[in-house]
Amino acid sequence: SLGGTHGCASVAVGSPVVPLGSAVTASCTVRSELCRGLERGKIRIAWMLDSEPMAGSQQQGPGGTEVSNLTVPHFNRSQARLWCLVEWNGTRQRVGMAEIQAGYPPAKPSNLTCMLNLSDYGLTCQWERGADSLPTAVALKCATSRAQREATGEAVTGCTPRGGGRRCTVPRRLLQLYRKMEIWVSARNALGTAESERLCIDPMDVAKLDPPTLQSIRSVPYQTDCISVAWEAARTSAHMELQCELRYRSPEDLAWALVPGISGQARPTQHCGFLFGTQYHFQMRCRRPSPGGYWSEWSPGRNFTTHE
Amino acid sequence: SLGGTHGCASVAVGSPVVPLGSAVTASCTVRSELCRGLERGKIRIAWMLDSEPMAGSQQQGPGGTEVSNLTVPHFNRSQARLWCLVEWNGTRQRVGMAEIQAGYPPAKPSNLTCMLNLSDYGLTCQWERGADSLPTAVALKCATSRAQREATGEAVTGCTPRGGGRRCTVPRRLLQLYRKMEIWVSARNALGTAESERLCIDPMDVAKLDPPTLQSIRSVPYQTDCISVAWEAARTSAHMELQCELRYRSPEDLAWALVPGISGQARPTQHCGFLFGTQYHFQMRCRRPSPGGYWSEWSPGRNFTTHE
Amino acid sequence: MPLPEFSGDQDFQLFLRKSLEFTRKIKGDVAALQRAVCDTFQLCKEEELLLVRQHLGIAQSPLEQCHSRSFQAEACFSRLCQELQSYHSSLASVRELLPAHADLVEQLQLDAANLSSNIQQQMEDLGLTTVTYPAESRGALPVFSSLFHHQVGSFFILADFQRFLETAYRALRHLAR
Repeated sequence: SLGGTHGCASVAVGSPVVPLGSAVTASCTVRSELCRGLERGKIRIAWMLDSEPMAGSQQQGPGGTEVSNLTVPHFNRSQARLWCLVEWNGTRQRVGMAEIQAGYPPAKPSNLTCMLNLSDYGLTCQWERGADSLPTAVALKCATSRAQREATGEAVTGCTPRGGGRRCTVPRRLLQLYRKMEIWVSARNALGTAESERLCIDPMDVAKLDPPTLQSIRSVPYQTDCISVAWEAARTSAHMELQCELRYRSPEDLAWALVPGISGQARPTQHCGFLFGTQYHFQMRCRRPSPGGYWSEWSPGRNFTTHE
Repeated sequence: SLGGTHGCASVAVGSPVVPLGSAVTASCTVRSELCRGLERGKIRIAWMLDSEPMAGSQQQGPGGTEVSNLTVPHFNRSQARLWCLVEWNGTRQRVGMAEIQAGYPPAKPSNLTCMLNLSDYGLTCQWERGADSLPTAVALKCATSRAQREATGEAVTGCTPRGGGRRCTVPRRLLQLYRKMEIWVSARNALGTAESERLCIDPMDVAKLDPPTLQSIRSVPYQTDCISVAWEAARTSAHMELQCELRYRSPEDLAWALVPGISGQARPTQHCGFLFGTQYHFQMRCRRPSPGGYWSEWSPGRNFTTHE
Repeated sequence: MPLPEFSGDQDFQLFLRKSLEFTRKIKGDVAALQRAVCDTFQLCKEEELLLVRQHLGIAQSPLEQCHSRSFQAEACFSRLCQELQSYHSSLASVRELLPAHADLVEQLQLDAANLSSNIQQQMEDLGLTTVTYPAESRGALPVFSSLFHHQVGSFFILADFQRFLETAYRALRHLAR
């Protein structure tokens, strides 16, 4: 290859990526017999950090080479080039170079939350993370619980956010529905890896439901201050256990009155305490009964005026 | 395989795709020894066209089979299923089926026009076509002239419109620039093929040029009613033979005055007949001199006021 | 129907409630595909296709281990796991037939596989041993000699799957408190 494996000179660094502010050591080895025009014994090696001259030590190395060592005590640039130069015909020749980056191990991702979309059963997760000081590979990891993984050898799956983003979607085929899965975010760069807290959730428990529909609202015979509300869950949650709540108010009310804890699928619910001859506006929403469930949007509203 | 090659019964039709309104003939062959539970000699075959009962003839066929023939004199549904049924345990069993489609050979594509895009040298063609009565494969065909094709064996290339559309783009690598190519559209369905008229064009002749730019406009010394316009062709057509035209008008004029036939690349052009102390608005456009060339858009305008 | 001793276990009851809901979901999706087969191929009534079914040799496993009289948890659960796996593969021929519903069929296959491994996992958690039964003919993907037979075969895969789910649902509901 051009200049042989090592060539006329080569620069070696302890590590191309270092923690910001830490020391960087480098050595430049010049093999005069491989650099036409360089007279052995008269080689003076110099260093530059980007365009800043640096002073290194110089001594003879093995096999007639000249070696210069350099230490930068506190390397505090995010990125720099370390140049090795030699004097030649009255000029300074750049004969070797090493790129050095500095930064921090990735920050621990936090506030991981996930939501299952019922139209395609993809699980979309998002999280927070500090800025990257170095090129960082981020991935959401998703697996059935550790014990099962070891027993069945199921692979860890997940998804990768685009452009180092903070959200991505695990497709249905990589999910295990109705069973606890471990979900976490991993961020890795040259200086280390950081993992978020692990969520242990059944994807179905974090489904975002579509709103129910209010079918009809009627007065209850002989109980003039009561009304009966007929409602229906959305088709996408027709098979699910639900926990729903109703809210209503008349135009004069500032706040909504809330009727929590309506469960089951579509049995009409009865509520009392309504004023006579008053128009009320009703809405309903549902969610999964499990902890961490997301409320659906409120259903389209329905008006009903109680009897005089 | 399941059910043997022919199975208990099979329906054969003259052709699965027929011209609309033409006759359809079909036969249903029942092999009682292959249909467990069917008693030979007591087989009554019936027909249904989708859900409409049809009457067929029935006779013994070769090898102990029962055969029923059916003719639908005028088949005028775009698509239908022909069902063969037999009586069994007091029920009518569907034992065979054939799907039949009817329509017309494809309409001849017309009004084929093509334009070469100078940013990627793709040739975009569009055409008109009647509605499809049957699944129709449409493709733009593009080839050097027939003689060359036969001599050099060059393949016919082209492109396929998405979703049976009416335009597509032939990529640069399939084009022969600065040479006549034959371009036509072919539409094929089960009942035939129709081809458009053939265009015989050099793709470069239908290039859509980028507009020129008006560099500067000056009065001509000692010819006070004349002006000199310095202009430049767009970079993408800097190497091309061009035919350009200039238009100008003053705010009072309703119509534009047009100066056709400006050729060459960028020599300033001189025009006379301008009024004194009047502001004129100038624009220029260019095209390929060959027939069928497309005018570029008008250049950004430039104002100039003649001397008092 | 005798109840196994673990039926009072809280985790087991949660597993049953989740599995009942999952089965309801799968039943709904199978019904949607049955409507699609009816609309698309005019194959809607089982009684019109019994002769061809018999001719195609499509067998359905009776699931006697899950019926009330002879209910036996380990045997029933093992059977459910195995049948769900075989429906997971035989649904592939339904997918070929209904390209417009490929996503729904793929979801159904994933759900069948998930429910099967959920049951499998629950059996392991309870320390039950899995009983393996000779693979049904439906295990391998059937090869149909004609488009009509392919359509009828798919019709019966869905009809049998719906019946299977009905039996599974009843068995799970019996165990759920």
